[in-house]
Amino acid sequence: MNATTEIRYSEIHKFFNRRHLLNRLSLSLEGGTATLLSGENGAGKTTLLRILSGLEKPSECRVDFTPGEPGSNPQPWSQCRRRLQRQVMYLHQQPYMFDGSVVHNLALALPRTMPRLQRGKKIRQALEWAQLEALKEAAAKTLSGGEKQRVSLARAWLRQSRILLLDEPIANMDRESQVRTVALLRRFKNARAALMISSHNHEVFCQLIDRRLVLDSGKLSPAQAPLLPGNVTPLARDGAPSGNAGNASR
Amino acid sequence: MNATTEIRYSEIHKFFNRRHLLNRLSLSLEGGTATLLSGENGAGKTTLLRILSGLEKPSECRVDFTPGEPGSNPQPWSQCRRRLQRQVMYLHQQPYMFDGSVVHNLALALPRTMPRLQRGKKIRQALEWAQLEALKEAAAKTLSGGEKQRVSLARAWLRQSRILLLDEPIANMDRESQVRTVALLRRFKNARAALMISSHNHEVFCQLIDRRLVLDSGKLSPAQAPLLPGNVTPLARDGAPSGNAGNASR
Amino acid sequence: MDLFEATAQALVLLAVFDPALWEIIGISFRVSLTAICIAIPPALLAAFLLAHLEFPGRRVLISLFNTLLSLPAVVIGLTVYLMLSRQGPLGDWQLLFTRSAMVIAQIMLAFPILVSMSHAAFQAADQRAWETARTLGIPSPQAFVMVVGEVRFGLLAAVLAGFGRIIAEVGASMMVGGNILHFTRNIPTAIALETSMGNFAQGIALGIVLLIIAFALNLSLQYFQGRGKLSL
Amino acid sequence: MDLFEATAQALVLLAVFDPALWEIIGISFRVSLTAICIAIPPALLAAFLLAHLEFPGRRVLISLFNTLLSLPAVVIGLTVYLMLSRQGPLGDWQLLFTRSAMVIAQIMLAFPILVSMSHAAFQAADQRAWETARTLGIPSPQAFVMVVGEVRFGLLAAVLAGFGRIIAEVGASMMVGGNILHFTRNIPTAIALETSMGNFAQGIALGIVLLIIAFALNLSLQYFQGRGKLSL
Amino acid sequence: HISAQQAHGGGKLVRLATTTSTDNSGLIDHLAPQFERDTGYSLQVIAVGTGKALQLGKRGDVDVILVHAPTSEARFVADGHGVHRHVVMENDFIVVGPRDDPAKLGGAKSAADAFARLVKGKSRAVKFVSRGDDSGTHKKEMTLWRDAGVEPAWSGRFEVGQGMGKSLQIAEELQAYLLIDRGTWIFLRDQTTLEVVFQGDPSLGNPYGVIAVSPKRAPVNFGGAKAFIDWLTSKRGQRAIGDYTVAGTRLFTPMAGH
Ligand SMILES: Nc1ncnc2c1ncn2[C@@H]1O[C@H](COP(=O)(O)OP(=O)(O)OP(=O)(O)O)[C@@H](O)[C@H]1O
Ligand SMILES: Nc1ncnc2c1ncn2[C@@H]1O[C@H](COP(=O)(O)OP(=O)(O)OP(=O)(O)O)[C@@H](O)[C@H]1O
Ligand SMILES: [Mg+2]
Ligand SMILES: [Mg+2]
Repeated sequence: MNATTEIRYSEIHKFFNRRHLLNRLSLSLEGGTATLLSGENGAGKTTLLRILSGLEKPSECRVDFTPGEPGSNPQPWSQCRRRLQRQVMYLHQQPYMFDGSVVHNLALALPRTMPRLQRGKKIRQALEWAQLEALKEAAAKTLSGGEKQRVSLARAWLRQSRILLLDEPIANMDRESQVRTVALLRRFKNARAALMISSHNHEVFCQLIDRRLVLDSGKLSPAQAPLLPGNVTPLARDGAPSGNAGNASR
Repeated sequence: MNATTEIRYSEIHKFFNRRHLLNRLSLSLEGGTATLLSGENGAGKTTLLRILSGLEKPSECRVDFTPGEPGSNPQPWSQCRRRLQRQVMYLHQQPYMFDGSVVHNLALALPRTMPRLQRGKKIRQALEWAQLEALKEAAAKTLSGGEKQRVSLARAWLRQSRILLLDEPIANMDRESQVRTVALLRRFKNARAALMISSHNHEVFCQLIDRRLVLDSGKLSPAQAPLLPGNVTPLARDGAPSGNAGNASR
Repeated sequence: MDLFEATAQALVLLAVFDPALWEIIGISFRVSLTAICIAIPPALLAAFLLAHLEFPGRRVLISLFNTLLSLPAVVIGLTVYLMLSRQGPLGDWQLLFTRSAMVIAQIMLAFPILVSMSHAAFQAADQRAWETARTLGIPSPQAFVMVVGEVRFGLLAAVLAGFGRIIAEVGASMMVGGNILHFTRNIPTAIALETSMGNFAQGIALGIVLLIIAFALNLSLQYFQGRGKLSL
Repeated sequence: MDLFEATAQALVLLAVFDPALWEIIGISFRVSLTAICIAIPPALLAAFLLAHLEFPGRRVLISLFNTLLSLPAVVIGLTVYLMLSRQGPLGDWQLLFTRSAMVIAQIMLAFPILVSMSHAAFQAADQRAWETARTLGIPSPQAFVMVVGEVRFGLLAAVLAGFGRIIAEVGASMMVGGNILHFTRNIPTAIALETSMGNFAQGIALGIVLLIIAFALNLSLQYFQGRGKLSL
Repeated sequence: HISAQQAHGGGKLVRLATTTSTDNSGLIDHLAPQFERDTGYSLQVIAVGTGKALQLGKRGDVDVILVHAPTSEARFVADGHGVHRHVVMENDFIVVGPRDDPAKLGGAKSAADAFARLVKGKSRAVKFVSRGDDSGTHKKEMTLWRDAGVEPAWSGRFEVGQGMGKSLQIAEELQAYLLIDRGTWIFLRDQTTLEVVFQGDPSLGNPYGVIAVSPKRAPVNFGGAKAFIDWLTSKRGQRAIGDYTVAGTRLFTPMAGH
């Protein structure tokens, strides 16, 4: 797959409520690959993604932006916070909409320097993808749960980040939107972005992802149970399953 | 099934943004039955449930609390608002937690007059169901998305409402919690409560529900496509499928 | 400058519980705390209704309360004076130049700022707080208390602003209290008196005394506002 | 009561643009609007940092700003007076008894209330607003402006409270402005003067004039705060 | 202390509205305890501007007033608001100004001459602070301008609309001339660099009158007011006024019976 490691995190540790929520984990985000992060409710998926993207302070963490290169050395998280926020895009489990129309919310993701015409075109494409043309002037705060998630993904597409962390991106979406989301994420991946998706809905992503990590008791490990592409066939129409088929067992 | 109609709504109408979101619908909530409400993102499911529970003002709606009885007559929604709020319990798509511990949040659902001992016992049962014993003293606002949904359901169980409207109750839950939720809802149903569940995740509920309504273009209609219980078999362990098996088509 | 000297002197008087100084401190805080305690419940209720009820004229009413913030204290003082004056409609109560009159004027002073600020706090509250409380079967009065609890941080700021307005206010207290020694002289009117006599240092020293006591009050209130930061 | 007469008379003077009346109105609003405009940006920034940054002493600093709300205006007036007085450290600037001196005093008066109230507003803001802005690649200054936009309702209340405090304030303006006719006499000091002369009706009439103009200002500001109610 | 509310309306409480000059100079603090001891009344003092003091009397909110504005006092009595007016004491007005005395008031022969000199050059360098608040002092100033036959309008004249003490502070800051009553001046002179530049003219007299508020218009404590006036005009009261000194200087001259 020839993946290029974008960022390497090590010694990720988070201590809360007398509990080691994340216990000295290491993790790399690699361009052109998609990782599914699974784990029970409260396992720490959201916390982990927020630490990776520079939003939540870990108890400890070291970050290396040029792993493997000669002379590279990991720096403490607190020194990299702003750089992480700039480079890594995090999509909230419950997306936040700014006051104003849907178009306004989409426009925020575009660089200010972009020429007007190009902006308009980009936003139109995003609206089309999110299937929100009819609501483009509606106040974004009044959108339905699933519509907000679509706006949030459309913003991610407009922002064109090289590293994308998605927290339950499809939880409130209808089936068609879920399929469209997977297709969009595939485009990101083909453009060599690094993707990390936290989700309880593994089947939807089975054809997209390259690896699946399970967060349990503060530790990260590759998933034992294989994915079950068969379970989503009624709706998954594009491409062949990439996971290897097998029996369901848990 | 011998269902008793609890409340009958008619002429439900909601007009927003120059759009007839709900277009003169009628609906009954029947004790001992579970209804799945499906529809695309933005179809108006949340809006409908909120109207039914007296939280959101419809453009028009009439409510009949004693349908079928002699002398019953439907009243305008605005006159029934408080009664609806009291009788119908609505679970938010994104549950709200009050400041304070998980135990505090659970205790809110119990009547103030309940004796201390009984309160403690009930709360312990609820914590056990929600599998939050370890977090019972944690600040509820800091819980993870799925944990909040579990607290919200535990509150519903403590409240013992006869009519329960659930807006995407399992969207952020892990698989095990989903199954437990279905089992809990079955207990509600056996206790002759009226359930209405909005969800994009039909398969999980296929063994529970009695009917499936689709909201589309402001109209409510019985679902055409049959449910596919086969899709969830890996996790659904209790009881036999109640939907009739068939081919997936959409 | 003799400012430090005067302040030091005032602090010494404070520390040795000088009766003259503590008398005016006592009058100040007794009057203003009474006024704020009376004003808070109706003000919170009004603010809550303004934030949550839709009724015609709601926006105008909000604007009106915001506007009343610009009403000079002395005008409120004058109005209360005209009511309580022997020839005024409430002259028979014989309240003029008493602490009760000061309490009345200060309630009127605090009310608009309490309503306006608490309204902003309630408006910023998550609508689901109220809805969840109702849906849990909690009766409206308790649900109101729960929403108050959820926005207590903003409400505390409102109360502090209202209290600051009346504890530091001189025009209305002067007008309806009369700045009578031993009866209605409080810290701000005493400061005004000292200042008008050119005793600047004493004036500032009294101000610092007021601040120190307000600060102590403040710190002891802080535990109400809890951590204040919410995650998500 | 001659109150109605005096008010009617004041309103007539207002309507026919009586130069004497409009002069003091002009001075009032010019001074206070200048002061509030200068105070807002640093106050908002301070409030934002207090709400979003974790640093030692943060809570004490917040308490301090809350406490400063209780500082009598006349004490601030005195402090500015002592700075600007001929013998004071800034005496050479020759600002005492000018409108600039009033602006300085009013900035100091407005600052704590602006910080305290805006801090409450920022604290109530959804943390995701800032995070989402940052994650969309928006630089910190613009992200700050966006968060300001999200809590503009609470901030507007803060600004109105701050403006109300200074437009209606008499102690400091009297002290550093001197209530000099044609130069530094503004509405509150004019009201104080009328009151001290026993012209109570004129005092109230001037207060009503102030209110009317503040109300107009308020209504015109309202469109900023938008609908104010958020669903979900 | 008895609470104000109990005392109010009861016959033992007397409310006095007086000008800031008598209160700020410490005179009332000097007199009140003696009066209370001698008569058994208790005195509440409300120190305000002359106009407001008269207004409080008119509305019956105080029982007795002590002010210095002869014309207004006479009208107050003539209109039936007050009775038993007595002139109880006097001090005089003086003109203070900067040490270098730019308008050369030091050489003035009369008050009229002094006030004419102020306006003469209409120079910005000559500054004058006017009370501008319709108080006794301000009324006196306007009379003096009229007597001097000049129009008091030049860019150096500031109407400040504040009390005597504040006006002195402003005059000090601006290095301006100011008409001030001697009582306040003696009390506050240590705080300024200004000096007396003109004094002693007979037209600068400043008599203080005491008036009981008429019981016909409002239910005031007339007995108490009467007792206060009687005490103030008695030998004991007059001696108490004469005894009051600041830094060795007598502030007010007793006048009752003149
Ligand atoms: N700020 C905080 N303070 C204290 N505890 C916290 C905080 N944030 C999260 N937690 C705790 O950490 C645990 C992990 O939360 P997190 O949101 O990371 O879980 P998650 O894996 O994303 O779960 P879900 O699948 O339900 O979204 C939760 O039990 C929560 O109570
Ligand atoms: N207060 C409001 N003002 C204006 N439009 C609104 C308001 N609330 C909802 N809407 C609009 O109504 C539509 C239906 O919203 P609703 O939340 O009911 O959908 P839903 O069926 O629950 O969708 P989802 O499956 O995504 O949760 C949305 O397009 C939304 O933009
Ligand atoms: Mg999560
Ligand atoms: Mg919904």
